[in-house]
Amino acid sequence: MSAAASFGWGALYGLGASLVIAVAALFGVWAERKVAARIQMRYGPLEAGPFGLLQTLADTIKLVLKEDVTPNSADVPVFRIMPFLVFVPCAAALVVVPFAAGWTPFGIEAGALFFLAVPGMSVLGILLAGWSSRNTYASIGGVRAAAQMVSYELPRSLSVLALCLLAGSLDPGVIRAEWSWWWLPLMAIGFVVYFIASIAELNRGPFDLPEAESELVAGYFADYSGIRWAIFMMAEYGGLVAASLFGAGVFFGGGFGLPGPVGAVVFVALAVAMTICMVWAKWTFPRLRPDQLMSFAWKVLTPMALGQLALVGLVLPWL
Amino acid sequence: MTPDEMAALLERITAHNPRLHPLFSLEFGDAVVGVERAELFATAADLRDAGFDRLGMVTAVDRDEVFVLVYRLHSRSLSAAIFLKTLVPRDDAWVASLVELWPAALWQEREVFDLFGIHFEGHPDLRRILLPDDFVGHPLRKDYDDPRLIRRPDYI
Amino acid sequence: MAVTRQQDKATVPDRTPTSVRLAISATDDFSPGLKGFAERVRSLVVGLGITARRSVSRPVTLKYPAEKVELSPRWRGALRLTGVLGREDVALIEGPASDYNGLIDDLYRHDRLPPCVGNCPANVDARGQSFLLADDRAAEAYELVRARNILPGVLGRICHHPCESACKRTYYDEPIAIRPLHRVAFERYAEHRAERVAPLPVTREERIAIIGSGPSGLAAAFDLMHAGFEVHVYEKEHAAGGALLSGVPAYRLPRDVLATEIADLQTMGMKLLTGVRIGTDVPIDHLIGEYDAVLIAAGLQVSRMLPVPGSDAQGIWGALDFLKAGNWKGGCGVKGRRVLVIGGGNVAVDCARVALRCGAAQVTLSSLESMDELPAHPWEIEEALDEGVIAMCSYGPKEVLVENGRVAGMRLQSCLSVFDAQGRFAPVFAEEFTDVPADVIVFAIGQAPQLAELVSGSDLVLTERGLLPVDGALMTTQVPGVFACGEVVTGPGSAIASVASGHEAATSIIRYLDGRSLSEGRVYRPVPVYPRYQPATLTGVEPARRRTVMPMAKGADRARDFRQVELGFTHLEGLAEAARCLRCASEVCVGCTFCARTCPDYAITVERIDDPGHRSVTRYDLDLSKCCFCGLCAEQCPTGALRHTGQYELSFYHRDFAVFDRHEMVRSPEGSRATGADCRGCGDAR
Amino acid sequence: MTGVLGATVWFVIGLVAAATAFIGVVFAANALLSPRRPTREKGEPFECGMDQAGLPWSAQRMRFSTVAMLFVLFDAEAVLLFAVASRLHGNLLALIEVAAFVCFLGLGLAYAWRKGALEWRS
Amino acid sequence: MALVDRISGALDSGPGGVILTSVDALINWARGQSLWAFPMGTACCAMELIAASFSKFDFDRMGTFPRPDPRHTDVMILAGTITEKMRPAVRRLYEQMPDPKWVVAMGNCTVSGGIFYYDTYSVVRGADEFLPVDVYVAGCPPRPESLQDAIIQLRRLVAEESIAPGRRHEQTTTLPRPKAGGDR
Amino acid sequence: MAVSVESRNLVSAPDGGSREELVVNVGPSHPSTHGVGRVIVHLDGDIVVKAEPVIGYLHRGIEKMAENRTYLQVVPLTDRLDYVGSMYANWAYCRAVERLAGIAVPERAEYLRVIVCELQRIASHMMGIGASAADTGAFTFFIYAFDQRERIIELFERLCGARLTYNYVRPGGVSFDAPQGWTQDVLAFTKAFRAAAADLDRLFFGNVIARGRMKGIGVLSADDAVAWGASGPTARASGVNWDLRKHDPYSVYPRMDFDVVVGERGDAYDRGRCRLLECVESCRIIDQAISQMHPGPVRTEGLPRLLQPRPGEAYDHIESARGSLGVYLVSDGSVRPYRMHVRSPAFCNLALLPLLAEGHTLSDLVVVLGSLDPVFGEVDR
Repeated sequence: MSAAASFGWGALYGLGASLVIAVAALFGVWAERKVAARIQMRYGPLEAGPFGLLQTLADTIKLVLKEDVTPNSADVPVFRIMPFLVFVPCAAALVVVPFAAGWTPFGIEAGALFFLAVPGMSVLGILLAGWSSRNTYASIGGVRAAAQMVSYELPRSLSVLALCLLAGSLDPGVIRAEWSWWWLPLMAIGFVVYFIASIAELNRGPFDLPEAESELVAGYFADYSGIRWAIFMMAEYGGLVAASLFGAGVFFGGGFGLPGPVGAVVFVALAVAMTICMVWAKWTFPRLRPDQLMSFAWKVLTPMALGQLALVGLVLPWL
Repeated sequence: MTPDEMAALLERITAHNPRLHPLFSLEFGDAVVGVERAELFATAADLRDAGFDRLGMVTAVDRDEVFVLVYRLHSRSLSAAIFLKTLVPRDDAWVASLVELWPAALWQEREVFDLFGIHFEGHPDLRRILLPDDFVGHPLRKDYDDPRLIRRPDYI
Repeated sequence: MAVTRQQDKATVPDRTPTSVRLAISATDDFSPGLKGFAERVRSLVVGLGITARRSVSRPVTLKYPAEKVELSPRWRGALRLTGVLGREDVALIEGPASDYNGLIDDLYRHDRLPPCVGNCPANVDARGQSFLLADDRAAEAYELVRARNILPGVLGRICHHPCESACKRTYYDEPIAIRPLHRVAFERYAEHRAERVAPLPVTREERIAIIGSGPSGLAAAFDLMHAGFEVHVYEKEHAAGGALLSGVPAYRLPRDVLATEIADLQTMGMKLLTGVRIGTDVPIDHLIGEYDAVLIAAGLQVSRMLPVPGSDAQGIWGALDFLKAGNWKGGCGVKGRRVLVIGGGNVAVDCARVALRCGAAQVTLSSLESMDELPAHPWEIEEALDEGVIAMCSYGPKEVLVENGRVAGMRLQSCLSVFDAQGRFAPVFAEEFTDVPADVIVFAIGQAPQLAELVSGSDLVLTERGLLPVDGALMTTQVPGVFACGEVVTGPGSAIASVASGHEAATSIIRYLDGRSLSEGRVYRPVPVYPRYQPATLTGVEPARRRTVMPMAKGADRARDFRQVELGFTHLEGLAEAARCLRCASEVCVGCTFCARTCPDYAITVERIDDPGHRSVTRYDLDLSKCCFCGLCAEQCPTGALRHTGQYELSFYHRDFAVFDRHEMVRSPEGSRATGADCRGCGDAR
Repeated sequence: MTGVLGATVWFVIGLVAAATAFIGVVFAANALLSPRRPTREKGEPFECGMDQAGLPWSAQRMRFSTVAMLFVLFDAEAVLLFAVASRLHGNLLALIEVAAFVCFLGLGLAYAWRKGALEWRS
Repeated sequence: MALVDRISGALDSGPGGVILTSVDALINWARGQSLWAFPMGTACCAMELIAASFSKFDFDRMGTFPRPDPRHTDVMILAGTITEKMRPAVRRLYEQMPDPKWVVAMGNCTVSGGIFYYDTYSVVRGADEFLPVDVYVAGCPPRPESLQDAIIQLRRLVAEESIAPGRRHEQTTTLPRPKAGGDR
Repeated sequence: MAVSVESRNLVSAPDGGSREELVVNVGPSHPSTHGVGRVIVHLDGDIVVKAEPVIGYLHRGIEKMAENRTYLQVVPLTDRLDYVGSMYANWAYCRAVERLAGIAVPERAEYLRVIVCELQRIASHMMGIGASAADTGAFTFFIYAFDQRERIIELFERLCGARLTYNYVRPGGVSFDAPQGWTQDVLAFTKAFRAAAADLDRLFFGNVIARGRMKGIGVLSADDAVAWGASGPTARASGVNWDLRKHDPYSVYPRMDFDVVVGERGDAYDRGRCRLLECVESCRIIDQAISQMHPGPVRTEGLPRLLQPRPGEAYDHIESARGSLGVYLVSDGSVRPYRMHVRSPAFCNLALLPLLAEGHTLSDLVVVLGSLDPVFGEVDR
């Protein structure tokens, strides 16, 4: 493939991923508000559009038209660039999601590694976003985010690694293609680790320490307003969608390996279910304290992931 | 606590501590004892040792020439409460701080200082607490006046 | 978590043990190891389960705007005021007294009847009287009162005024002096009497006989004359008035007042036949045959006596005889003697004070009840003590000490309590005796009827207590066409209650003669409608604004003779006192400004003119933006003119909009609705 | 090889460019349409309505270095595992080697745990 | 200087006016439906402000989403007494909200000082002494429904605005004002 | 630019070296300060080395205002002291007035006061533990707890027409008798609340994260609790068995059978759970009060509006949701109090914050603050 064609495909997929994230954020925020509302015995958005479906659209239009405030004391270039640094890796993560068996948009062999590594870039974005605001809450939030994302990176990687061992490939598409039903019980622990670590990676409750409302008011984006803040939120929901799709793709073999449209529907349903579960957990549990968070990562999740790895290692010789 | 018990208690503590004088009748329910300003701290310490382990309330009343400082002491072991009062001249408003005896006085004395301008000697951190640091005057004094204080018109 | 029990079990009625331990034992920490891990996971799953369960239940959110919050009937919201009554725009109470009188029926509902009217047994319109008096229309006021209380001048002196104890102004300071205002009205009626009192036309051919010319008989006569009947009143004494004449001492009720008012009735057409004793002079059957209806309003004639040893000695008096002797015969032979009055009621106090006026050397009042429990009105006791009566409370009579057939004194036994826990009369005595020397002993422990003679020869049957049984509030006896009212029915009671029963009897007689149903459409009057407000026993509270104080003769002088003790109000005092009336329940603002005085945040501002006799509000602002919605103003409003609206206080764009002045608050014809129209479901809850 | 790598790089560049452009468009719209009314107070960092009490760029002592160290160690090891992940099917010898590697990883974690490196609070 | 600031004059006349009107309609719809609240709750009214966001009254259904950070919000809901000590903080928080922004004064303390108008030395008598208040809500405290009504009124205010400076849309409804009348 | 050189504090560390402190304002407008409290926090890394509460952002001068209001007009002011539990301040104030003026209160009024105050205790505790749970991030728990509170508010609204500032307890009684069917609804509520409380307990106090967040945090010893004048659940969670309803019984509480909930550890968890268990005890009290209540007057009859007690002073206190709430009243014989002072439990409890928070992390600070359950209307007055 020529460089130009690669660039073209890359741009196309980049645009597509951005749009998917935008739409996912639109509906993700709506869904989160609705699910949270139901848990809280409310209705949630009702007035903007049918069932409040246009609520997030209204929010977005409003945010685009909001004044973009940059604090005087901020490190202005860094402050302004950081939303990009958070958003772009998020979009990039989407291109290695196995949308079909044996196929990912990007199509590199080390797709799993790409999926795990690239969103890790956003740690930098968040840390610097907090740092550059010169806001106390923001900088505390940024540091918390860095520590947290770094800690949960490991168990998440290990749980995906177990899958890669099982499939004998790093390509998510291949993993999806190789999937068979007995992986489900075998990879149960790995999936739980992946699921929890994904929540933590995305700074979502109960792991939302970096933006802990009751402690840090808004955390690392405390001084971001309008559209810049919206980009952070979009990235968060994009990450949510990407993690759910990837998880459904590799851990459940898409739609349990079912072919055709049925598989596609089940695949999407699984991803939606995972997203809803993440929202459900967020609105049920209290938030962890930083030390609890760290010890959970290192003392619970990492051993679990290692255990999963060992379990997979036990069956590997018979494959 | 019945009035009889209260009277007995009052008698007991005043007999035990000659610096205390019973001040008022018991018709409103609580025993009230008075003490000279100079002897406040020593008396309060005695009372604490006698079982009044809790300083419930510190406040003051502006009686024109003097401020009446009112302490409410409470004892769980005796199951009793008394009011300890001392008079502080308006133009020389200071009194010993009881923070060393009861940390509960830490904020309450600051509040009295803030609103009445009574100095508590020995208080570790005597600053304004409720009002802004740059506030002028002590508003709960009866002679406090302020353009911001619009008086309510009166029908009665 | 430990739970301590320090409960005195004895003081606790039927304990219901409830476990305070909730679903989990939260004090216990998680177990170590894998079990603890499982417990931890379980706690998370339980939490998820709870939220999931809630999420599938119906949201508690009101689906708006279809569903609205139902406001409580006691809702405290924005205020409205109906009608502002100044001098110039009298809205409701207007026109001659008779028109206003018609309103009583309209107002005859619990919530709209003013407390004074509701609490009066005869429903005398005290509110209307105050209004008319304040407006300097004394003649109308007098006639308004007379419509329900035929002897305003008399009762203006002797009534026990249940109206005043219900007066809502008590909440604010002190009640209106309603009873003295009757007297003011009476005194000012003198100049109108000649022109306004005229014979009533007799339009009906039926004739009615009334036995007894006490308050109840006269009340019935008045109503019946107004209905167009010819009324004959039989009186066994030589002057009309009944108990008012024989039982009420002249220092309370001058004779000419009673005579004037009875003369008015005679002018109207009442035939008075004095000196006729029914039963002995004329058998009652004769009356029943002669007249179309007979009303027995004979009252109580005899005093009860105590069957203690020595009670037949010389110098023992019954209260009625004693009073009659004191009142009529100018003395009862107690000059220079020591008098002991047994009893604690109003009659006893009267006896004591009469004895003083008759020149007794020493008057002692001995009662079974303690000072606080005395059945006599407190003001009577106070006046008696003022005059020098000695009270010996909590003593019961044991025996009369007799020397030579004459009273020498009385042995009294100390009484510990009079009533038992259920409030029944069950005196408990201590073994302690006191001898009180006395030359004259008056038993004022109650009166009894003496009707056997009266009803002899007829089909009328008396009750065990000697009273005439009547059918509920209809006042009918066993014999058709014979009615009874007053104390022969009720037993000892107040004058105003007798008046009320006279009115009821008259209504029954009119219906009977019209051939209508006696009971149809008649409400059994719920008297008292309002609770009586007895002044609370306060140790340190004084009312801030006093009512006009009744001028009294000085205690030492007044005990010498039978001149009236209460001196009465002057014209101006009367005006001022009448103007104090709040005109409760009229639902029109009368400018009393109580709301403004009560408002803790001065959200109600009033500019007003306040002079004796008049109230006028020139400006009245309600500031919604200062109001703290405490509801005190509406609670204080005596007329019910100030109310909470059914709306939520709504949002507005300019702060000035939150102030209403007087003209916006006046009730609009259609009963305007506030901003409900624009709000989607918020403000328009009702 | 270079071609494939080049294509991958160009793909990524294209991806980043498109995503950046996407946000750029949104930012441009924002810059054009939103109001701009800066004031001095608006530019101050938010701290609950108060003057900023402290300098946020001071050191954050969050035992971060230990965590970072552990992360680097373990993540590097995990990445090494990724490298061989696709070559382990049925290869018992390699598997044993890798198992040993993972055991070392686990032992390292246990050691760190034991040493208290995982205790956040002192 | 935003682009619209320069071209609005041109847009305002001719067919541009129609475009501008429809753009305004869209924008004002979005802004009105998405009035995120900065809950500046200081005293009693804060309880009703919380109640308004919670399950029974549910602010979220109106798109009003309380955020504790002024940077993310559009409307400051002043709920509760503002003291002289608090005033600079409130002012600063208001300033820190990005434009466009609105202020709802909830409760009589913020409308006028309310019950704390007289005899006190430390209370600001009405938020409009130092903030441009758009909607006042009377009450002490106002019911949550009253607050929701304020948001509805605020939407109307928003609907009158135009993205072009100096231009306002005709008000289509009369401004509400409370009336004293009304029957139970 | 607000950053100044002075704010970079160099303090000596225990090990003799120097370290940099980070100073953060928490409040006055912070979601976890429960109003307008402000805590200046000195952080060493994540650890709080000094927490200095700054209060007074809601100081409205109610004590001064009371000097220019009549005795009745002060009642609405007391509503606004502890706005989460208006009934308490009403009652404490009215008790002081009644003591001063020698007013006897009808029995039914006392029962109604007990019922509304126990309901208020549940409402206030629901707010307290809900808000402190929200500080740990359990926002849904807050909503569930608030839902229970909302039910009580509805009951109160039917009783006196207001949702928050009730102005219900008045000198000499209460303002209204219970409406038709109200007591049955209260009984239905207490029945339902017991089940709801079990749910709330499992959802939050049983949760592993919440336990980890709250256990061992902000431990207050019993001696400290007494010496610092702590009262209410704050003191009781530390094992101080002191409840005015039991130990200085007032009103009709001696006729009630209930238990005082006393904690063991004195940490944030015990303080929170003490409140929840107290709510269940309150249900018991309410049930008993309703069964013991007889019809009768609810206000002293004939009490004039303008009270004018003779000169003197009176103090009376009740057990509010936050502790011992006392009102000290001085009369000079006029129609207005000469001086009113409110002994505010929240004020005394909040003074403990520096003691409890130091040594914990910033995340724990909000938990400790929440567990003290301050209401700034009462703290600042």
